[in-house]
Amino acid sequence: MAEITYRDALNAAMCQEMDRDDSVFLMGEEVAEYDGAYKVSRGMLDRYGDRRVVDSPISELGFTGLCVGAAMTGLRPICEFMTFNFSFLAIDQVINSAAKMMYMTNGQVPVPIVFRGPTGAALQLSAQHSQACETWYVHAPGVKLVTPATPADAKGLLAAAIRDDDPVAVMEGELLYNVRGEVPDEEYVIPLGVADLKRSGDDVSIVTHGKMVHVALQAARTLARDGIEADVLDLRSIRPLDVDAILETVARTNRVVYLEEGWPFAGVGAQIVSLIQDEGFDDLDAPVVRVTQADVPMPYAKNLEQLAKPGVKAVVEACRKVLYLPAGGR
Amino acid sequence: MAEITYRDALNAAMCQEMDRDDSVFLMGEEVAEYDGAYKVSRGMLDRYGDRRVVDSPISELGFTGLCVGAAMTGLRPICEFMTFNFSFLAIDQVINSAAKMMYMTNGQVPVPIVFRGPTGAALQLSAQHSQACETWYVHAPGVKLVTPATPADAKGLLAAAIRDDDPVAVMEGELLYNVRGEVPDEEYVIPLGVADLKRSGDDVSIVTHGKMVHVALQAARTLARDGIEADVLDLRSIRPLDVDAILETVARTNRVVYLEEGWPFAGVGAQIVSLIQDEGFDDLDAPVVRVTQADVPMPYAKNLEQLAKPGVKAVVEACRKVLYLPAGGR
Amino acid sequence: MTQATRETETGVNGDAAAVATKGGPGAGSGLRGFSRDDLHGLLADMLLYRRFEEKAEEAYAIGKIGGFCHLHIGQEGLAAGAIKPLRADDLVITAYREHTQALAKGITPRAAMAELYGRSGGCSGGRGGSMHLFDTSLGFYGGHGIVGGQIPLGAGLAWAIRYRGGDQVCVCFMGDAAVNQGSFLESLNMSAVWQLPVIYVVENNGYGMGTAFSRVSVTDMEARSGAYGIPAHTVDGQDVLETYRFFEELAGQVRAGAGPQFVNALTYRFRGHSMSDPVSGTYRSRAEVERHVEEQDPITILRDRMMDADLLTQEELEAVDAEARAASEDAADFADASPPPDPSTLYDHVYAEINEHGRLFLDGRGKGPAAGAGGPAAPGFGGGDHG
Amino acid sequence: MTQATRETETGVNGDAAAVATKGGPGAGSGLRGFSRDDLHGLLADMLLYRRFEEKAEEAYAIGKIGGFCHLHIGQEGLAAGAIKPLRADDLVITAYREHTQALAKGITPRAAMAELYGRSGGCSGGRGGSMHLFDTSLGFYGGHGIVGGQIPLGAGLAWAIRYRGGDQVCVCFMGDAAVNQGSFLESLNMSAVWQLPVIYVVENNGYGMGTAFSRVSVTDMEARSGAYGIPAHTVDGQDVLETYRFFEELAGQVRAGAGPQFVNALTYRFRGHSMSDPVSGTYRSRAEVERHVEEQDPITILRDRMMDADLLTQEELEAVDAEARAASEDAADFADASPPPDPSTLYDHVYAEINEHGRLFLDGRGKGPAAGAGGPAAPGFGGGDHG
Ligand SMILES: Cc1ncc(C[n+]2csc(CCOP(=O)(O)OP(=O)(O)O)c2C)c(N)n1
Ligand SMILES: Cc1ncc(C[n+]2csc(CCOP(=O)(O)OP(=O)(O)O)c2C)c(N)n1
Ligand SMILES: [Mg+2]
Ligand SMILES: [Mg+2]
Repeated sequence: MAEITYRDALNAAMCQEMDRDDSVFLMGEEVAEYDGAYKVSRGMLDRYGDRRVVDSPISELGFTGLCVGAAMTGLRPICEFMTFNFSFLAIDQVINSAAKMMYMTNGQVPVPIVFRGPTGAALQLSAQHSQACETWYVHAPGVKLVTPATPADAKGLLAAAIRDDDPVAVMEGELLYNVRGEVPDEEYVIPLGVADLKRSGDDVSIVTHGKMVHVALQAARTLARDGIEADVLDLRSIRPLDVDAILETVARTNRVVYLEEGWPFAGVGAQIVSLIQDEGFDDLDAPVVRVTQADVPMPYAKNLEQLAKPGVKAVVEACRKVLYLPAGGR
Repeated sequence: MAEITYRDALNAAMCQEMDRDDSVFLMGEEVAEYDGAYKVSRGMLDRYGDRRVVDSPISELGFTGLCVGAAMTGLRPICEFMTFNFSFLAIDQVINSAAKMMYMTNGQVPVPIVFRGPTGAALQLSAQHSQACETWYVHAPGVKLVTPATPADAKGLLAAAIRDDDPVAVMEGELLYNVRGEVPDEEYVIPLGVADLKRSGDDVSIVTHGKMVHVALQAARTLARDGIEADVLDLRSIRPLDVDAILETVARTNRVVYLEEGWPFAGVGAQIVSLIQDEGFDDLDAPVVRVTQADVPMPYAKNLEQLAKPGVKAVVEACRKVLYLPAGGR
Repeated sequence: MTQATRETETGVNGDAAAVATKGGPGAGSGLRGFSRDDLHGLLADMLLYRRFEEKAEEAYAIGKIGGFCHLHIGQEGLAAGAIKPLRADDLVITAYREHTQALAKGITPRAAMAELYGRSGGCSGGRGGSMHLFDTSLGFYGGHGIVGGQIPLGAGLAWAIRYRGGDQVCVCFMGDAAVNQGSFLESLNMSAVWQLPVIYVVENNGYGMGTAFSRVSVTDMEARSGAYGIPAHTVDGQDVLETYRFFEELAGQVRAGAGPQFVNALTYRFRGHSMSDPVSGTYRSRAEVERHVEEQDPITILRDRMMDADLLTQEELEAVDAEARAASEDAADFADASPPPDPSTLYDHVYAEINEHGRLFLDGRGKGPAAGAGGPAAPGFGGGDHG
Repeated sequence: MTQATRETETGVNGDAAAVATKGGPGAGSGLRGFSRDDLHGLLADMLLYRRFEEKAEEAYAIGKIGGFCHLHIGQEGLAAGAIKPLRADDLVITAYREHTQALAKGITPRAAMAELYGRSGGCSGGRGGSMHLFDTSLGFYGGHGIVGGQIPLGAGLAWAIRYRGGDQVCVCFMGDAAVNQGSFLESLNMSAVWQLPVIYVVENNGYGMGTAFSRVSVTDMEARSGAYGIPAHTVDGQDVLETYRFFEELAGQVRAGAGPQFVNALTYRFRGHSMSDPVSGTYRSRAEVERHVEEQDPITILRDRMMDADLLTQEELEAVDAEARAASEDAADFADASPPPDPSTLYDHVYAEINEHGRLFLDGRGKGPAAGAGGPAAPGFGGGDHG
């Protein structure tokens, strides 16, 4: 067990799977000679050669479709988007080819592909480069979505995604790449669909995913100073969704905040609220409160960007609200 | 006031606005010489000439971007997607250009464009041609979305959308084009953001939009035979959303079914449930029940397609459920 | 007819660059290189395609087939001529006007017709329909409905061939209108950069729905691939023999490493764009269609040549046609008798894996862990009666 | 310098088709046609661009500028040479490496620098940042961050010109890597079909981030537009005079109805792709960069020529440089003093209209009808302290 970065954990997962299985290859912009725009694939060209680590032209629709086509023959492409912001150009191939192929071929043509790259905002990248893309990838059935928050999860979930026979989107975070954590050296996978209680406390549940897990944990620490103990449930996987884990925390604390980086309208949180009201209605002592990005495109100016992003203070206030405590915790 | 089809009402709206304003033009595949794939633009080439009614190549990304560019100079393009299924190829221009432009230019560059065409399933068009696209257009702030259900609404809402200074998606229904209804002959617009109570009854609220309004009305008639009177609230506009009208019906019946044609995960209905639990929590006597397309790509086979689509029976059962009545209404 | 059973003389020059100017209607129209059996085989193939689609047309008219249905009638020379010379393990991918291409690659009339009927015996289990015929065990990769969507997928099939070190070839068909999709640029460019074993074939029937190619392009089709350094060829798709010879040679070159190729295959659609589009209309005159049916029918062209060369008698023709009709009838009977998909399979095959953890479907069915297969549809969705 | 003030002799042939072979480094490199004032003007322009960006570099290093910041240093000849000959009402649209193009089209150093600083005095109010400079009153249409995204927008600007019957020209810049986006095909094709008044200019600096063009294309840049029948031209972007003459002539032709044009403008980027990318690295050697800085600096090239022709003294050079530095300092001071955007404007300009009905924003703020402007942010969003 070594302490490594989230970036290196992703790298380790790709190498682990490429060592096991020659049908796995990595394609994307700058993934080979440049070692990846965010250096996630550092050293992989040297290790696997340009047959398996491939720089693509800036042709998102094309190389995504090419990877889907390759997957239709049983290869296991890892299709890297420099960021998911650019995958809008490719989304037709994600939805109309990858997501629907198995179904419309009656199971003949699985598409074992991984789409990965950072989602959501980094720092001051402005409107076109700061979008949390989860909703676009989960609304349609046929694609799975995982959102690792820690280095250990990054390695285990990406490895599982690569082995999975379905299209899996793995959404990372540019601001997570340097996060360090203990990661087992040995080969392992974390099954998709298993949420992880990153912290437990009986007073209130903060349910969240991806980068926001860290904000939730910080908020939980802040709340603890006022004697409020929060569950922090990291969904890790949005499709499949660990409904049992969600209902369990709801049943235990009766008060829920959903925290996500993306926009509110038809966001992941809307679905979670809908699920809880459907299956955990009687367990709720207060309406679920959602904390999301402000419903605006991401502004560039530092002060506006800070305002637009969901932060610790907002989470703390939301927790106090579902506890019917006055605003203004520390 | 004449009884005309939904198709002709859309045509009337476009003509009304093109007569008023030379900056309005129509572009899309087959809109001119062919009179539109679904004949919505019948006669418009003759009437306005090929400067203003323009057949495009099959280049969704390109002609959408071209229309957005034209709108950036103050023209008012009506950009027709033969169906919204094909707009996945263009969604980068919808989200990254149209939706964000005003914001990132600090209000300098409004984008007064209309995207229109049919959304959702017709009959046996299979997975790639049967998608309800609402979520993709409302998740990001910056675009408005209207979903007219009747000929009169079609004329008034499309006209309003064309006059609107923001990008507005107008989602129609292939199966609606032949629906007939009374439509005022004179010039009028229906403001965006005003829901319409298509039927009123105090026992249960069926909230819905677009094509599903007709399914809701039929379900309401079925329920009435058992003495159950349903409100049918047609949202008409998803962004802006008539929150007051939703809360009003919730407060009156205390029991709500959300019916939509699309998929459940992060669908419009999820957002409506989230809104109601947030602002109408205490008015609910039962959890809101959602009726949606089955969470599968649309199958071709007639029997499977019928199973996958949300239908009258499902709505009736959902209404009985929120009324805590036993299943099995007529 | 296989490559092995017939003489190898062809009308195509061995040099990929040199073939760029080859072909055009009428070129290489002789029977040379084809045995009597070869010719009878191609005639039988094309007649089967024609009768099969006529049967589909009939079935559509009486509501046995639904949705969109795009007939290939008039373009059969290209299905036979481009696909028959391929090896069984070569790969074919195409758009939604693909019935005859599916037959050419080996999907049985029964499996194809049952798919059109939306029955469980269909080659996509009835879930795909007319636009989504698939049998990957035969190297037939569909049947895609988004114009241009299959082009990068085709590049991906070719990528997979190269990745595995195979010597197959991928043939990727598209309509003339599809070359205006951005996916065309991106796919051709990548194919050139990586020298993929792929032949892009434009079935140039002159129209995308109601739009003549000349209204959406100022250049000729041949100009489109040079931007990526991919050789362009033109072939007369109504001449099945020329087409056959041409593709046999070209596939061999690509197999040997010639890199990606672009073929402008001239053809004509004898029916409307789909079942709802009249045969002639605002965009093309009745006279134009009639002239093509008269002069450019690939079946008539081959038949006449064979008769002229005393390689076909009227009786033989009638026999082979009767066989084609019988096979089409049989296909329709089979389709009719084939049960619709089991309703309990509604949720099958959305995902390949039955997930042990978490829930894959979020529409309230199955409150336990998601069952990927065989679970009954939620009662709430059993009542679909709208439309 | 305007068209009117200088002699009109140019190095560009009057016939659009004929210019397809024109240019290339070294062609038309004389001073002919430029008055002393013209030359001093171009030199001052380019020096301003250089000093402005050096200032931005400094400001980035100390955290005054955030996010992505792509410098144009080394490519200034193209900004001045392609934009300065345009009319004030001509339209320019480009990608994210656009600071100098914005200055060339008339955005003040103050408004540009304040935008980089994210301040309310910025030309996009501080909401856009380095990648999204806009001033449409000056005909500058941004500043776009999605590679290739501006190409169809540029076609749309040209469409609007034609629609209104204007005689302006739209110049649409892109990087060399952007020609591999499908939007390139679609936009060029439509521009050709509709004969739009647009000049597509590839700023061919040889690399898209770390990828040499030759690694993602088997053809030369000039090959890319012929597929759509659009004439291709090559110009040496490091030679501002050649570039100026060339664009002056070409814009005139397009204004007169010559239809869309494609220009391969050869240039070189002296800095890394963005601030986080080292100047040289795995994809290009230090020696390569140094050689270009030495031999291909557009400012040095013009300066030397002017000095050789006794049109510039060392003192004059220093004076004009001092002015450029002063303007850049002033811009930075202005930016520093400009207040950040008012937090209460967070929700402004998402929508153009303040809606009277319904709610536009669904994040729980304002339970009444949505206010499009000026409403305070929801308390829940005031605490953003993550990152
Ligand atoms: C992306 C997309 N846009 C539009 C359509 C609707 N559509 C289906 S076929 C077709 C015409 C295609 O013409 P062509 O490529 O020439 O093929 P053909 O039908 O002639 O075989 C159109 C516009 C579609 N299916 N996909
Ligand atoms: C669609 C898309 N894909 C990827 C990126 C990331 N990216 C930004 S700039 C760039 C390289 C572009 O190179 P080029 O077009 O040559 O322009 P240059 O930077 O050389 O000016 C890339 C890959 C992006 N912004 N948009
Ligand atoms: Mg065609
Ligand atoms: Mg470049």
